[in-house]
Amino acid sequence: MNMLGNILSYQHFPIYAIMALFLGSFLIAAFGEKRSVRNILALLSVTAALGFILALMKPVVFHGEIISYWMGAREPAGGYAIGIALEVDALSFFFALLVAVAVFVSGVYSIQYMNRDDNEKEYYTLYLLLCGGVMGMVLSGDLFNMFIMVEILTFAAVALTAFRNTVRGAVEAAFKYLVVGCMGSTCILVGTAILYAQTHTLNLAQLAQLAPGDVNTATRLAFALLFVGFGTKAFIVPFHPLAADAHGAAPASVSVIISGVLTKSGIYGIIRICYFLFQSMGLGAMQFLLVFIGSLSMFVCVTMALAQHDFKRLLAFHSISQIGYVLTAVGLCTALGVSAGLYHAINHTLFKGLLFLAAGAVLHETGTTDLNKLGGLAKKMPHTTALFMVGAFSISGVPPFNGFASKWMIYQASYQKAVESGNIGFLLVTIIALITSVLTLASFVKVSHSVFFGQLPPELANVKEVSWGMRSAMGIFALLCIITGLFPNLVTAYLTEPAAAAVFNVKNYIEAMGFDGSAAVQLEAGGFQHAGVWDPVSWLLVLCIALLAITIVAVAGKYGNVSRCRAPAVENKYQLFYGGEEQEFSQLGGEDLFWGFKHNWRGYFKFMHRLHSGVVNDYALWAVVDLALVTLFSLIVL
Amino acid sequence: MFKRLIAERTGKSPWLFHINAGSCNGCDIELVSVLTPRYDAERLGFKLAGSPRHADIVVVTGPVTKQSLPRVLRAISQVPEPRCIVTMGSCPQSGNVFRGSYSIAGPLSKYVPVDVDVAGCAPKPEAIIDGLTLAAKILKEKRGRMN
Amino acid sequence: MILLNYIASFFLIGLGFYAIVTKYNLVKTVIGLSIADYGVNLLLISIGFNPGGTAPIFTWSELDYNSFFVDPVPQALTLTSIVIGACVTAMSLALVIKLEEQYGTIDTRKIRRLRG
Amino acid sequence: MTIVIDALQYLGYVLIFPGFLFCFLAGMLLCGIDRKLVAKMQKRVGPPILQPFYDFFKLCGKETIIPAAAERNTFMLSPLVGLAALVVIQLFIPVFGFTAFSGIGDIIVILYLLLVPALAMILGGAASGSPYAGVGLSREMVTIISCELPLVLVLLAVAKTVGGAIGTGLCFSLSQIAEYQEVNGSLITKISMLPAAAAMLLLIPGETGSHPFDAAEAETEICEGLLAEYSGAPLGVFKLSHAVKMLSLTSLFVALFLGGLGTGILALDAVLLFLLCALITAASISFVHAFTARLKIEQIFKYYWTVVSLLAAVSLALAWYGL
Repeated sequence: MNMLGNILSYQHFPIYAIMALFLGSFLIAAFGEKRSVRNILALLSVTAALGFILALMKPVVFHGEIISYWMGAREPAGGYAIGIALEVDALSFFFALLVAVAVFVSGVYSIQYMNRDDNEKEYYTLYLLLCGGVMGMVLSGDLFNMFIMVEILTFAAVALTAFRNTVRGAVEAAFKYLVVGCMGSTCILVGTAILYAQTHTLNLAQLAQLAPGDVNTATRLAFALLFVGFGTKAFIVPFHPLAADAHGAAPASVSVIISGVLTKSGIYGIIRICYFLFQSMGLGAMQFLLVFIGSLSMFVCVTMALAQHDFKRLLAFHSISQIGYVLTAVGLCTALGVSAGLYHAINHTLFKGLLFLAAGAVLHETGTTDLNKLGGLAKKMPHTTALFMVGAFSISGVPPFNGFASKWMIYQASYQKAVESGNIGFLLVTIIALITSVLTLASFVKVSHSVFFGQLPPELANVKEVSWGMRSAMGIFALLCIITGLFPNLVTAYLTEPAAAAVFNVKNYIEAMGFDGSAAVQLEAGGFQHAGVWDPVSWLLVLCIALLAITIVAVAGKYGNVSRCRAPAVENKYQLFYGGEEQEFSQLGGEDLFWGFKHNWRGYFKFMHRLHSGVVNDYALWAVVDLALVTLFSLIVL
Repeated sequence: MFKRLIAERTGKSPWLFHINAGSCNGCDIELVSVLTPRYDAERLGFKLAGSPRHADIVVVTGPVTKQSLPRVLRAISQVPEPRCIVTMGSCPQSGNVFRGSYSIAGPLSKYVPVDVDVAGCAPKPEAIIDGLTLAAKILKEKRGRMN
Repeated sequence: MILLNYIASFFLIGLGFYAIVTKYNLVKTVIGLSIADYGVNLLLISIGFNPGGTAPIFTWSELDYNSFFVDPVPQALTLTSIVIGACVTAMSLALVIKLEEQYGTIDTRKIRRLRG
Repeated sequence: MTIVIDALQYLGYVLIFPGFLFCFLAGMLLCGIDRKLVAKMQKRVGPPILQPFYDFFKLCGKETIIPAAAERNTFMLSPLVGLAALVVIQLFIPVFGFTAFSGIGDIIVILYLLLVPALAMILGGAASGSPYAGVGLSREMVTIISCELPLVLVLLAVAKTVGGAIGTGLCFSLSQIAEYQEVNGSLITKISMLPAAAAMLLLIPGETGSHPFDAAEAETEICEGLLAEYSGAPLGVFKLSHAVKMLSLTSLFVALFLGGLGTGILALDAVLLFLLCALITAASISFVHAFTARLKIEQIFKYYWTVVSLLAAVSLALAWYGL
């Protein structure tokens, strides 16, 4: 009885969550020949992972506990951590929750989405392996274990990218991702090795205790290597072309994981290095590094997205652009900034997941994601359209959806930082963030016009709505988008603020593992103060009242004095107006929109197009140059 | 009350949609001159609309060639009720000098009920304004009949 | 002596990256990845090396405070790293085969359908 | 009991002042004044000032045709949503000392809410399926992008100026900006705010899509673009939205730069607000309309991102160094 109680103690839940996913993967590999068995196993394992993580909410968030778990009960001996540890503070929990939710919804979606592919068994094996890798990485308390998990998730992601190897460019994308991803992994391993040589430990808490006190050329190099290594996982500039390539070819349910979760693991890694291991975020130069790379990702990727005409590729670039927001906000190093960044991380997972699933639904039904070949699907897939619009509004920050709530906080945080530090550079960040937001809106207007509205191409006349399973998966994401948008106070109070507090309390993190944290740098977080006000629920209420009033007046005033075509043959009256000509198919392709904008920036777009050459050597060169620059930077300033 | 408001105002803001059915451009220029400062038809609420969906009055100029006939009819059918059709110049009424030509399908009244004919080649701006105000009155009556 | 190891390992990593960046042959890219991997392995082993230390294999009774042995942790890491390196090579070669099937070439400059 | 009274009061705000009824009347009147002024400047008699009302009621009485290619729900609903969003914006903008709902939004919220009506129009147009709407949508979106940068700079400059003065560093709350002006006089009296005010004046025609920045609704080349397929009441609602948008932007100008002129009596303030709005409309919309021809879309973009943005940036720089 006592034994059972011990097994069910929440101390074990982190490892259970990881095990649930890996076990699911192995069991499917072994016994997944039958579809029903496979589906049940997959659903069971993602549900179990979600359940275990949710059960951790009470101790970690409400009681502020930091769970430390030594594998095989090998506690530190002689002041050195020997065993492998898991450590779950509010930050880890936060990311684990994101992983669990995204994995769950995407798993539900997969079941009907993948039903036309063969090799479903391999798909689920790899899928759960990928999920387990990400889960393991964010819960790990050990740097080398993080590396192992990064490798697992990179492999699984590469394999899944090439999964539909008949899709145009799938194998090519996988190869590019593999090459640059492995360079990144090599960087992480070398960085880990150097840190080990300096401190003789791999435990994160102990590293956090020892590393900042012992900064020398070697640890500076280690910092640069780790930063670039995790940068490749987050796909921040200059690694963004890999994300675009990978997303374009991978199945949508995998794109959700790659964009919503895998990039987050990179961000998590960067937070762990900068805030915990090196505790260097107090330095202005480090803030500059993060904010600079973040803003660059934000802006470059959104402009690249405007030039795309493939639905999923466009979404991929936006994904990195939003990651840029997260990185920028986290780099501000204020309580408001970190909280805003983490809030945006949640929202990014939710709306990006939703958008990728919608793209997958379109692909599933029409067989293409080329914006120039689609159009008018709103009449055929009304629910998908509505759900997509929720996602599009969220990512473009239209109030009251969730993207707005977090972006609003990011603007405030960056502007406040600018005013407080007197540094005009942060002001520029606010402006770039605002412009990026409107460009995001523009590009989603483009998508909604060229996929869901506009005219229906004749060859898509027989398209049907997707099955309920896929719709309900999208529905979960959409619902979460709306909830997190309407109740920002709840989200900040229960999710992001505890995580931000954990970021600013390195001492607790070290001491929870039984090490001496007295030397930890205490960062001045600043108060959590909004410079403005935003109350989405009241706003929505007022909007609804206004809308209701207008609707009543409109209905009373014969707004419904409508005549529309009922016969199958379209009379002249109900045809579109073409200057008198007969109606013909003339959908404006997605590529041709926003000419007025692109024309003024043609030099920039030409330059960017030449840079994103698609040759793997170029991308590898970028990685090397990035590594060299960051190394130089860290040698000078750290 | 709302209905009365609507019925009263219908005649006060007639928007025009102009269709050139093979005209020599004389009438077209005269129609534009009606909107210039000298005659200023906008004081009566007239406005040139860009799309037939917005229009109340369709102004047809030119002798309605065989090529343009289906297009004219299609554009007219796309104007929402109540609508008024005005032929401008002699061409759409009689064919004018083009009458009997192999390529002329006119007069327009063979195909759709025409409400107002403004004669002349080209009609004077005063005549055009007079014809249009008449059309606006007919429009108001039609609106009244719709209720 | 050990300094030479460090120099060699970083030289190997650099050589691997150099190969990846400059070689337009997919197989050479894969070789570059492997070379970088060997560099990392060498680095790991060198970190754990103690001059004069014995192999870290003891029975419980033999172990005391005077035992002097090389650090076993990096060796474990190296094993893992070697396994991962083998996986990288296997997987990338598999992808190269697929690429050759689909594109008919293994020249990276011609494998660029996804760009811009 | 008090809850009922409060609820009724707020309902009154939404429906009468400064909400729906006020927006309707004042917006339409502004539109009429604009048309009359343009006519006068071109030596025409011009339409009656009440002409927009006539147009609106006429459109309500017409048949509404839904094209067969259109997505019906979006097509019919988007005008209403756009109008409701505009009315809500008007509720946030302080009328001198008085704000109907001060605790809900700030200037960044306003910045985003201004996108909602435009977005509603874009989606409605896109849902109609017309290729003219496609072109119009593209141009409308580029116009929005063009206006965004200068508008952001103007709003940030105001936030910095007021925030610097009241000691919090920066201030996004509109009601605080209004309060500050009640005490210290209008912001336009500050040197740093002059370029910002000028930029804002140049922004108003672009945001409302009036001449010469109406490439998105060019009736002679793309058949009114987004509105090409709209007829009857929905079209009327869009015309009304356009009028209300004029009111919103001009009263935003008043709230940002001309605050502190209020008398404290709400009815008088409302009249004063309307007069000031009419003045600004005359200066920024009618005057420019009367003597310019329509710009091409890439010219609009270039103009806003260079001339107007520069003005606003100068203002921001001045505000940054505390002038």
